[in-house]
Amino acid sequence: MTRINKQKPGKIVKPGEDFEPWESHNPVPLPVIWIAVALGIWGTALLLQEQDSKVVAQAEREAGEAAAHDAAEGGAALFLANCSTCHQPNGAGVRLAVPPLQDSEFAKAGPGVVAQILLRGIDGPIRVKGFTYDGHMPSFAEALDDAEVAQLASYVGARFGGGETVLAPAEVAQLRMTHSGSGSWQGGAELASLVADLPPQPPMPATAEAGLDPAISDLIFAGKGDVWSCASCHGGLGQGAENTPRLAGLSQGYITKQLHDFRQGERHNEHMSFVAKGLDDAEIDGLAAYYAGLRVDSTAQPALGGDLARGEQIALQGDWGLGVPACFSCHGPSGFGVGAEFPALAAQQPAYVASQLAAWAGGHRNNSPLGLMDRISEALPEADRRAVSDYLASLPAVPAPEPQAMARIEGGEDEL
Amino acid sequence: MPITMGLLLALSFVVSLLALAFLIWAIATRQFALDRAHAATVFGKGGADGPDTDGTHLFDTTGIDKVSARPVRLLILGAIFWLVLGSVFGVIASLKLHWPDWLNMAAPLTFGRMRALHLNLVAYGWLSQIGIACMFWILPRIFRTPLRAPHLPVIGFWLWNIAVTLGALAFARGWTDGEEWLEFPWQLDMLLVLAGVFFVVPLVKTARAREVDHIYVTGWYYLAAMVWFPALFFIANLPGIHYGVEEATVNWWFAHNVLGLWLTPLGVGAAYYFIPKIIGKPIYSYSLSLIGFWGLALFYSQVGIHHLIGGPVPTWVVTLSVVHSVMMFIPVIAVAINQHVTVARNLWAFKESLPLRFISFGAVMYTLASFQGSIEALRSVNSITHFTHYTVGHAHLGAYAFVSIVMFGAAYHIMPRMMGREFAHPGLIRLHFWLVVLGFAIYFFALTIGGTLQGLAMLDATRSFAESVILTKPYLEARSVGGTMMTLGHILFAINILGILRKPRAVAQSAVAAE
Amino acid sequence: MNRYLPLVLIALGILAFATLMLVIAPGVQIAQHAVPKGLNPYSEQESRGREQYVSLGCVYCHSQQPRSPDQAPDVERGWGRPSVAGDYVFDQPHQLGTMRTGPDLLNVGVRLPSESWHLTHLYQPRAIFGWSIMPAYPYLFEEKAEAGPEDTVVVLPKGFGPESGVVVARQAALDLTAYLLALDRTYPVPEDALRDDGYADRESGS
Amino acid sequence: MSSEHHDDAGQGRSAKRLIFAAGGGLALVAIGALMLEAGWVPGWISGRAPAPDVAESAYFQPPSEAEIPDGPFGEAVKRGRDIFMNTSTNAGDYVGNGLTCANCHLDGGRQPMSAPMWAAYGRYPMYRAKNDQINTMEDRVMGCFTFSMNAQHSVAGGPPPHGSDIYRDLESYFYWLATGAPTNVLMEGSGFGKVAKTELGYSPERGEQVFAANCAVCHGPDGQGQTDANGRIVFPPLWGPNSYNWGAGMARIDTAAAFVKNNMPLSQPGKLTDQEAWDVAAYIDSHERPKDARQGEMTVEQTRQRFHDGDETYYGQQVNGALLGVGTPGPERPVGAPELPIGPTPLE
Repeated sequence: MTRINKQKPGKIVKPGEDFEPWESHNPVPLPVIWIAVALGIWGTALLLQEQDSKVVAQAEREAGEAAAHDAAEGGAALFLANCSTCHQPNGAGVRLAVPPLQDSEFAKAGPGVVAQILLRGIDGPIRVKGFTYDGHMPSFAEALDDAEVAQLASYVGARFGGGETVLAPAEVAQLRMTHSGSGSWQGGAELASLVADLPPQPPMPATAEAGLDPAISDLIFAGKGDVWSCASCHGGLGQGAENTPRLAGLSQGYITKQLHDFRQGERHNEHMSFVAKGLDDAEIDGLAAYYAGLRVDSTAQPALGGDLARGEQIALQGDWGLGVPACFSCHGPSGFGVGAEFPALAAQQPAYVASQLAAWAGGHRNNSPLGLMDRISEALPEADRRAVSDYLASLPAVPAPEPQAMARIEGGEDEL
Repeated sequence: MPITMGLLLALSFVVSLLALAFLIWAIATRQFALDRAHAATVFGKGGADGPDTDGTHLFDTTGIDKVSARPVRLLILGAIFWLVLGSVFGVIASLKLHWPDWLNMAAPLTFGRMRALHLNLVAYGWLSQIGIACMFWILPRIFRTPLRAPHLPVIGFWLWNIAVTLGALAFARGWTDGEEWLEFPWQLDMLLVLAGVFFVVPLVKTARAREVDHIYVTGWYYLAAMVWFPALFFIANLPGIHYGVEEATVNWWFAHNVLGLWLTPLGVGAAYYFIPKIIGKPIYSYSLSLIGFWGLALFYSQVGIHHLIGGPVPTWVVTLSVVHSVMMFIPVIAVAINQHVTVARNLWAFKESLPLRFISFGAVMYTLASFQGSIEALRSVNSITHFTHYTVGHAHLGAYAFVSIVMFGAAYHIMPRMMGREFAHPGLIRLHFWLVVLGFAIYFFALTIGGTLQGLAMLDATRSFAESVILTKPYLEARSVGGTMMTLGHILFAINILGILRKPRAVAQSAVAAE
Repeated sequence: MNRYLPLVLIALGILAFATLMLVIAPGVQIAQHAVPKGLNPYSEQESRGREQYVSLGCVYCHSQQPRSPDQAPDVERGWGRPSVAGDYVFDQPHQLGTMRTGPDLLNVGVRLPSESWHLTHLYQPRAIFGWSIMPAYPYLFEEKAEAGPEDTVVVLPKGFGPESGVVVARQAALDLTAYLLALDRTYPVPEDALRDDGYADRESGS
Repeated sequence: MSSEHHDDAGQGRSAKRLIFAAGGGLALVAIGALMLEAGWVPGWISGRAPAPDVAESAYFQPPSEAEIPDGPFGEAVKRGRDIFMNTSTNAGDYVGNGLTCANCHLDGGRQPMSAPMWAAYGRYPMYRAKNDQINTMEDRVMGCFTFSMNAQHSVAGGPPPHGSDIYRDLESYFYWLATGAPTNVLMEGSGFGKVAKTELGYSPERGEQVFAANCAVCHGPDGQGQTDANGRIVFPPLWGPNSYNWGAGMARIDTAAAFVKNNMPLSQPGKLTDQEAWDVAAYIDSHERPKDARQGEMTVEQTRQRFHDGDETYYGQQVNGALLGVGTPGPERPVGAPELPIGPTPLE
């Protein structure tokens, strides 16, 4: 570079190599001070404002904790939250479908019997007040703790049976021990051992103990060359986790349809397409039958930070302002599912339900009949999708139906 | 507990604010003001009577430069070697993001290792070394005295490069500490610290022996960086005491301070020196320099946890970092006025001087990167940009468009003066400039747009995760194009520098092979 | 400014203060919280797998820190509840990550609990996800003419495996998978657990 | 020298402009970001979902369940609601099929265009041509039991007698739903609405296809509805012995078409075209169902002339070679009557 030490008029002055930088003394421009003051105020305000966040979040977490163990306090609230969708708020049941509690032989037998029914659920015909019912009641052993079962059983015994016995949580714990791993009560016939003077109960129908085809069993537990085993993702009992769905107790028709849809690209999921393409029709039928007949307690818990009260409202009543009918108006009054098109929702993994609702809303899933779920999911805001998913996860698991129970209403039949 | 933490939080911010207020008050009441007599001392004890009206001051630098020449030359050479190697790894990593099955036969070639190699080689091999080279060039000059103990930095150079080489080999073998910016195994970190001692000691000695009373602003940044970085590096690399989330806070406290309290002072300091040096006019305002420097120290030191917004760390730490990130507007505006006003008043120099073109482009990028950084730290914006390629774009805006490009200019400025001869092919410098600027523009806009779209997709539950991956692919391809252009620029840079190091009139192409 | 020592000392003092605020204070606060019930130390195999995870640089694309539903829909993607400080006490080095080029993995062991799925996916991600940009890790596997009795054979669709013979997992792949399957932070956390709650009031405020 | 000064001044101005322009731009960006952070940016820019609008509906908004008052009146409202939602249990003696009130009066009698009770309540007493007299609300509900709930096959064999508590409770519920509603006004959303007649008229043959495509998924291909595992009716039967009888309003094709058009498929009202609504209504109402409760000893033809003359109905017509209106065979025992005991009979 050239060195120009002398200025030439009219020409730009190039600096000399010997120039070393220094600072002149212009004052700080006023706007810089303003900005500094303004940012200082903003920062202080933000700090003050965000102090509240932690309190709010802690409250949310606390609510979540409580929700996980059911917020309801006291027998009446527990009854409304857990029993009333089926047995109705007045305990009258539903004619020809859900037995009444009011004055029923079992409520009259006292809270001990009620607690044992709550802990194990019922899975077989039962006769109450002169009527025979199919008798599919879920177990509440997972959903309620000892104190809650005690409160609820005492409440039911007192309100509907007219007794005065109060059950202690310790007694429930004892009962829980006695009955752990026993499965559901096999209808009124088995319950008869608990209740003296019970009117005769219908016999358990002989269920053909259909052995599991070894090929299907292999598929479920070991997989085959180009297919992972079902159980490796959905769990040994088909209980699912996070956004892997619970399969136990979904109807055979539903599972079959979904597997076919995956295979044909009607429903999109990379994992399941991979699997379904490796299955033939017979295998699909065998798997569907297996999972439809599985009876497994719920492993799902509300986990999405959803508002359970709002979720309950959507599930039970819907939000007609948004054009969303109650979930249960199609999926059955207890979320047990209806037919091949309306899967069971009770105890489904919340992340799975939420992800499916989101997929419908985003147009990634579109195998719902008539586009019913597409429209409904689009209408639900994000918080509502989480709320309803969490609520459904809080419900006890669906007892897997027997095939004949899925039959349509037979008009003119005797029992009607 | 919440009360104590709230108090702590408030305390910290209030301390920063009070310090800033004190600074402004001090400036306003001329506590720091240099009077005319003070200013006179700036220009050398034995020197002139005062600043000339045209701002030209004469003193003999030849003796000073001669002493620093050897370490500076070695450091620049080492830096360029790692720059080229590091950028090649960067391009490979970038290509792997859209050609995932390419170069996949062995573990050392996998994306995770290529990316770690790229980051560490350019951070420790290139940026740190070239920055230290500038220190050795600039500090003796502004202290008006030759470098003391000039053989020590040569030892430091070899230790440093051995450490970086061993680090690179360690990564390839999969031996890493496993935290971003702290991948070097801690044993090698200690080697780097040792090398650092060999750099710091001569500079401190030089500072103590300085021939001027006043320390020019570049000196503040350099002297502070020289104590900040070793402290940071040592604490963050202490083996065995950090775990879990506490380790994550250390990780990001360190990683962001490496940028803020090491690379930024290196870059800003160099820009503060070379801009007025090339233009031949003083910096706009001493007061703004003060605000810029102390604001950086006060606010930048506490911004690191904005990398963990929405993460498993206490709310108050995150909020603290968010607020301090936004407060960074103040020093950044101060530095921006100081540097850009000086350049903007002398736009002719921009056309005249190629090094200034690099440096002032880099200085503008510093302003932009800092603005972007402050805004990115806001919770609402961060929700979109966090976890996406946008952040990578931002990191390159800071570390590349600002620091690296300033350093290119610095090297182009230093080399002719050190070697006493001109570059053989100024056209190649121009080509280098346009390659890196255009390459970077492609790189940055691709990642910024792609990252924003990716972030929006991830925030929308109704869009599958797959969508957030698929939509970024064209932007990732564009990024590879930009990155390749930048790497070509670096090869030209290497050719230019090696060319001037060889005998005069040497042919550029053979220079590469010769080295 | 014309004095060297005050400059350096004040600069160091400011850094020390920042260290106190960003490192020591949160460190003390985090240390006061007990290890959550439900979190177990990694087994020997899982630790080896974790070393693989670290050394292959998985963290550069995968975060391990689900965000709260107030901020982002991470829970709906099955990534798990928002993580808290206690979830990481056994993690060294931490692998929180800053990129989601791939999905969050803190609860991948719950979300994708299948060992054979992971082996397929590690061997060739594009066998499952055609769009995936994750690297394949063929060097964690070996091809054999026939699987031995101890070998874990990788499930592969046609076109992704070797022409003949089988692909079996090396120990490194099994270790890495064991680590991935161990990633499970779905246990409940106490309400005073530590995390960034700065987004919490946004929803309720609107 | 002078020219240099000139240059400097000019450069100073352009530099100032440059700095102000760039600085101003950056400042705007920063201010925008801070506003976004503070939530002061309108939702359509920031993309943040606005708070959902409550009650944006043009229709009257009845109170929500949570607002049911305490005390005896609230108890009556709740009993009324329980009867409305679960009629076959809570008024079981008077229900001879599988339906509940809420099957047609959707959302517990709240949904506009599905004969919401808040709109109906204020309109009674009213003259109705159907029975050619002034009807009170009680009379009207009695008609519902008689026809829609097919009370002739119930245990009681007919609707609840005048003065029954069932009416009190139901009317309490309606009254409460109509809280704040105007009286003596035909409110928006009342009844099922109307569907304009179409050029093609209606045809059960076309309707069969519409039904298969849009209705069968819920109501079953045979129209007999579906139950859950416990046998609880989820989708009501649309014809046959377990559905409404020939005297019900829904047995008229125009009424059914309006209901279908404005409410079906559930969650997608208005999905079907007018033509499809007419056709599918015709298809549904061209099936046999329990006989008209008013028929008594009359023949179908006499009943048709007396009660169905001029109606849009297949009652008394030949469809597919069979006379409609004869009724499905009555049940052996009244619907819901206690079963025969098992084994040795204890006293019920």
